[in-house]
Amino acid sequence: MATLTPFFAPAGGGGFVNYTCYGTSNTPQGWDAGDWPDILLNISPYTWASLGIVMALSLSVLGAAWGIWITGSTLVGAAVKAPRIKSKNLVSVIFCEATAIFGVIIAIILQGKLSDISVGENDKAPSAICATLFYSGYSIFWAGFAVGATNLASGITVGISGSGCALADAQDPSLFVKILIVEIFGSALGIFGLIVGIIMTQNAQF
Amino acid sequence: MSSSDRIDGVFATRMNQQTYKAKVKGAEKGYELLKKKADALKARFRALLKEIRDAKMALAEEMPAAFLGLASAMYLNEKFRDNVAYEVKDASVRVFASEDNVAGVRLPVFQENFIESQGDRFGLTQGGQTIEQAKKKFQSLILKLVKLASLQTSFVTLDEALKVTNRRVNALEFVVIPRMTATVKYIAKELDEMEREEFFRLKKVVAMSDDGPPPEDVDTKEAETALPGFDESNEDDVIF
Amino acid sequence: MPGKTLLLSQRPGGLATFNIQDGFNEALLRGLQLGFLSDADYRSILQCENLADVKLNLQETDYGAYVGDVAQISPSIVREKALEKLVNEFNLLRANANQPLSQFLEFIRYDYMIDNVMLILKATLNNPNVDVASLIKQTHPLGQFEESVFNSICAFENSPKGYAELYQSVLIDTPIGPYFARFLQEESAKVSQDASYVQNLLEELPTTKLESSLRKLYLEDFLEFCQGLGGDTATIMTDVIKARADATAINITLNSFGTMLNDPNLRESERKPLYPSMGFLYPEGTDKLSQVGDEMELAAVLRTYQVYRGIFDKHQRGDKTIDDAFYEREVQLNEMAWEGQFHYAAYYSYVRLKEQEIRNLVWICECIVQRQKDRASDHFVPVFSREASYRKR
Amino acid sequence: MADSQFSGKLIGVIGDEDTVTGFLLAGVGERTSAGTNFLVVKKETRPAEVLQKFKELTEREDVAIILINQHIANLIRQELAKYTKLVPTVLEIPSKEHPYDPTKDQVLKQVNLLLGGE
Repeated sequence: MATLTPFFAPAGGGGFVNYTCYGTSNTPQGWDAGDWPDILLNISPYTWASLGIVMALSLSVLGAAWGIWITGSTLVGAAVKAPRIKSKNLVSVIFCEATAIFGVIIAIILQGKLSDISVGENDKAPSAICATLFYSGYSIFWAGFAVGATNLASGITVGISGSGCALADAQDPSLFVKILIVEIFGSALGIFGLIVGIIMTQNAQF
Repeated sequence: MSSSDRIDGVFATRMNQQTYKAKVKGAEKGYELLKKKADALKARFRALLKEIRDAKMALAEEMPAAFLGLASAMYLNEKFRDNVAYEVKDASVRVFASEDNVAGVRLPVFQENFIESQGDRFGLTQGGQTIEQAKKKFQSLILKLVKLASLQTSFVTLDEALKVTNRRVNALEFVVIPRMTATVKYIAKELDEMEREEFFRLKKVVAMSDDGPPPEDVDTKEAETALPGFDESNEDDVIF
Repeated sequence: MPGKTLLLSQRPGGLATFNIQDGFNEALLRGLQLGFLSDADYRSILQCENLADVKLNLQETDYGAYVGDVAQISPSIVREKALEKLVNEFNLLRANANQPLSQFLEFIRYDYMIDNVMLILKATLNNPNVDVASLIKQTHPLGQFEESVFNSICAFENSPKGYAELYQSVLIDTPIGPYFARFLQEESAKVSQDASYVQNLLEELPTTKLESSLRKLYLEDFLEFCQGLGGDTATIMTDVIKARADATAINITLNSFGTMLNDPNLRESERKPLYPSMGFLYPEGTDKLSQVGDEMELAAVLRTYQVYRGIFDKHQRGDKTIDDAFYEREVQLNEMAWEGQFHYAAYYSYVRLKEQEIRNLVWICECIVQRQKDRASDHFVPVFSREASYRKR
Repeated sequence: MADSQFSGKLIGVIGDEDTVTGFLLAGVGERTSAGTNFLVVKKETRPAEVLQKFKELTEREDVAIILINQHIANLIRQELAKYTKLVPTVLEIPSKEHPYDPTKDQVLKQVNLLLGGE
């Protein structure tokens, strides 16, 4: 097993100085199958954090878009015979849209945590700095994933129930509010992710 | 009764007098018979009218039921209508025409004949029983219609026969018999006239030839010749 | 014909993916569902004294645009106009459909195409100089081919050569051609298949047998297709198609009483082949049905099937004819399709339920025309009725 | 025309679709190479066709009764009035969409007149 070299050079640059040493098996340090977990250690926390932000946004938007697709196509179709539903059922589309907004919010929040190294430049041991960075990177990554995944699920849920809502409203207007409540609960799923995501990254700081 | 009513061109002879008397008798007999026939026809006609009215009314009640039965069948199996129309081959309902005789008038009578067909049942996969019911309803309708057809033909025939008979009766009563009676009277009158002229001529001849034969002889002779010409029917024309 | 099993991407999809292809179309269909006559509509139509009133009432419903410009309605005009509406709606759905929904919709049409081809065959076989134009008018508009196909079916010569041409060039090109092909293949297993044989087959075969065989092949194919689609479509369509097959089998048995088909010698050889080879009764139920000789025996066979026992009880008590009971069951099953979303069964249901509604309307109109409104309740089955017996429970 | 199995004369039908269907269902229809003994009159059927069929039926030897819907009879009323033969008998029947109205029936009117008048 190859010896681990501290990858982090505390002083400036933020470079991963020796990542090049994990190249191929014919490098001087050598490489074997047991070294795979080291890849994770050698991925920059910035990468993790950025990936988290990307996932939070893209999965949320995917969820929202999917939901709007489901709701929207139904809404358009149902409005052919029952035009009165068209403005009322925009609520369903807005609920889907909210999912994307959650993603945008969390992405901005997470993005705010991302900056050049600022934590205790000289008053902390490099290992402590290293731990903080690891913590931040992973928490932002998983917070982003949590928010993205919940919002994806929420978006699809709101989309499906919104689609049902449009059809039900077309048949019987009194059903609209009842199904809207279902949609609100579906939308709440995304908020759970949002809240937990914020809490998860509360202490993250680069 | 004016003399123009009599038959023209009849010579007042004793022979004609006999002939026309017989003719009047015959006409009267014929009148009686025709009158009887007309009455018989009329009775039958009235019965027929009632029957037609009843049949029509029954038809009016039965047609909607039959059509509703058909509608039921259509409700259960829409396709069967086309099948019915296109699968027709041989008629299983036939009609025989026979004749009925009322007072010498022959009336056509139709008699239906149902042949039990062995073909496929309509609506095997759907609605078969209802279609069968509709079929029954229409068949009973056909019974009624065939009867009605007989009645209607009879109606037309009888109507015609009755009109002809009535015309004949009336002709006999108001034209033929009066004219013949008038002719008979005319002949009697003419014959009387001729008798008197003969008598008068005879008297003149007797008076001129010698101072005349006894008048009682002539009286008896006149009575002898005149008497056969007299009838109880024309006593008002007796001349003295 | 579609393959036996469909790729995942060819299936209609589930909750999350159905709408990608069919969301708009399904919503259109659900919108059209609004057009079904309500209980209140039926009540007001039933109160009419004449057809002019019926027309006024219909003008306030979804049929308004169709009966509005008709001066004087009659039951047949009501039927014609209502069918026209159904066909327009169906064509709207069909025009907006992608695969595999479009194939599903085509399958719905095949049913009527079989009717039409059978009608034309019957008409031309019995009556060589038939009037083509009037014949085409009688065909069901949902099962319409292009007119040229109709013309060539009617125009073929009444000779062996003509029949061969009819089969080879016309019938084989219609969407239901494969059913003809398969039927002829099955029938010609004994004799070599040449042109004159096709003619003999078409001429001598009782058209009922041809029709029931085609229908059987069609339903099997349709069922297979629906099961390939998977999901709710498969679940509901299986129930509906099987129930239809059962109804056919029971009806054939019941209606054969009193005909030649019930002859003990012919039951196995003539009657049994008419039964569809599917359904809840198939195979042991249809085996038993094929032995049945009268209503008592039929009742004994159906006693073991709860649903059909109920239906047959109604028939025996004289509450309803068996056909009415089956219609009611069909409506009930078809309404189930509307309880769920994201499947195709509702399209089939829509057509079937609309047909039922048309029948209802025509029947009520007939009763009004014949001034026998008290008989109106004999038949009709309101669709999506809140007062339906199966909903009240 | 005379078939030993099916003896007797035919009933001809000229009427709308439902009337004809009903009577055909009951079994009055016959189709031979010479033609049929029925005619379905639709909206687009011309009176000339009705008339032609009517003449054809009245000239046939094997037809005893001709049933014709009242509203269709009205189309060829003039010709119908000229028709004086006894057999085949022409019988006007009500149709489904034109229900029977006793007050409009010519024969019944006459009947009532004769019955009431005497």
